[in-house]
Amino acid sequence: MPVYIKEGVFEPFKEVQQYQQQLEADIGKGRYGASTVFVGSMRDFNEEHDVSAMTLEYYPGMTESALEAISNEAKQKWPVLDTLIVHRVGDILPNDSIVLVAVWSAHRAAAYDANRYIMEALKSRAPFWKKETTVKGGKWVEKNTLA
Amino acid sequence: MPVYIKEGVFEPFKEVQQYQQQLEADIGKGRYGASTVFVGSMRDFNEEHDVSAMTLEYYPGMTESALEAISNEAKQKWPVLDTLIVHRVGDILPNDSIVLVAVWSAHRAAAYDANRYIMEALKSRAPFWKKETTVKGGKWVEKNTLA
Amino acid sequence: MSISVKFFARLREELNMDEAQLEHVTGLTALQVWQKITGQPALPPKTLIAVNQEYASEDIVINDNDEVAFFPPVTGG
Amino acid sequence: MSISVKFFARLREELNMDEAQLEHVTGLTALQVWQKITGQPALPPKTLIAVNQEYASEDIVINDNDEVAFFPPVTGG
Repeated sequence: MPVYIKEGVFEPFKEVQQYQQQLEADIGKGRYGASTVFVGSMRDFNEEHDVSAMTLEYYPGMTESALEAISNEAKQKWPVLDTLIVHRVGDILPNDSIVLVAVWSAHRAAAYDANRYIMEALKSRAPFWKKETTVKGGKWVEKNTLA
Repeated sequence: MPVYIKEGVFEPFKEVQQYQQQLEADIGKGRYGASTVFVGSMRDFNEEHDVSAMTLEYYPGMTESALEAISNEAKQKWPVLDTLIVHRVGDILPNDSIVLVAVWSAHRAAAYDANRYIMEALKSRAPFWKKETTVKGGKWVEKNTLA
Repeated sequence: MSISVKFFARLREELNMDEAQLEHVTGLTALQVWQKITGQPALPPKTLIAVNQEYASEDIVINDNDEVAFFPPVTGG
Repeated sequence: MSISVKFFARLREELNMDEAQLEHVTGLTALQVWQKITGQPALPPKTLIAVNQEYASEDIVINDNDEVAFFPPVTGG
């Protein structure tokens, strides 16, 4: 159930593929039947202003433990074999991946439900803060998108 | 909204990554904020018997158009930028990927909902048939898993 | 008048037939096509029918050059 | 008695302070820690509080060596 905070650009689907190879080596092949991946990435538009870049601040220590707690909650609520969370921090450009959530399960309903649960919990509880750079200067994002 | 039927092994996350590069080249970077991927793969156990292999039969022509129709339905129901469906046919071994559904959208709710809609519709309507190879011989799967 | 008939999966194996042509018939329903080709009065329970690659019911009337397919419940994904 | 106090994001910028130490105080609530450090009577609306990296309310009593953090609503993901 690892959680990674990354300062630099990451390739979400490469991360998933590499992690999954390790997972198969650890638990054996053919153990899961369903995996879900969510990737949130930076768009180049948000509300009224064009956003040219973004900075993501976090709370070292608390952010990781919040994400670990969320992963464990998902594992208690659904029959999940494993999860992976990667979240970017620092300076981010449009089209960069910001967050990756992956879930492996024997069944697809659990894989979908747990993935979405983790994302919603992350959005509402994990200490990250976005500051957008627009033509008008820096602007803290005040409210998270509900969906 | 492409649909691919594949006879041989495929790497789902490599497929997604390659397709996404093409998508970004076509529609421009920073256009989507959320992508979801579902991968269904073969487990080495199913109900009572150990399954050592599987054969997936399909209806050339109808299968593709059923999947295209399902993709279009998802695009009409949710603000989806693009979708990708890959489904394996022929001889399949445990741990092989069977199906990949990817959805790109500006918003995460649409990306989750549309992905799940496509998978449920595929399971109930797309003409594919599984025959499992167990120690007792070949056995057609009679009923699809609900989840 | 020629109708192309296809069978898939368990039905294909049980009938030992994957494709058949029905000639010189007109106004048949899908069920009647099944009866003529297989000699069986009824479709096995839960059998699905597609006409020209779209789902249809057993009372649909088949036209010249139509493709009719019979198959068990689908189990992909 | 020493309390470590942290500020993040917009609060960090507005207060021009990312970290502070509060010495020789005892029995303070999180709100009183905020008042002592910032000189402001109330927390800005929607401000979140974490004590030892877990969410807490403003009336929680702070102990020796605790880490208290104040920050705006989170906006990750």
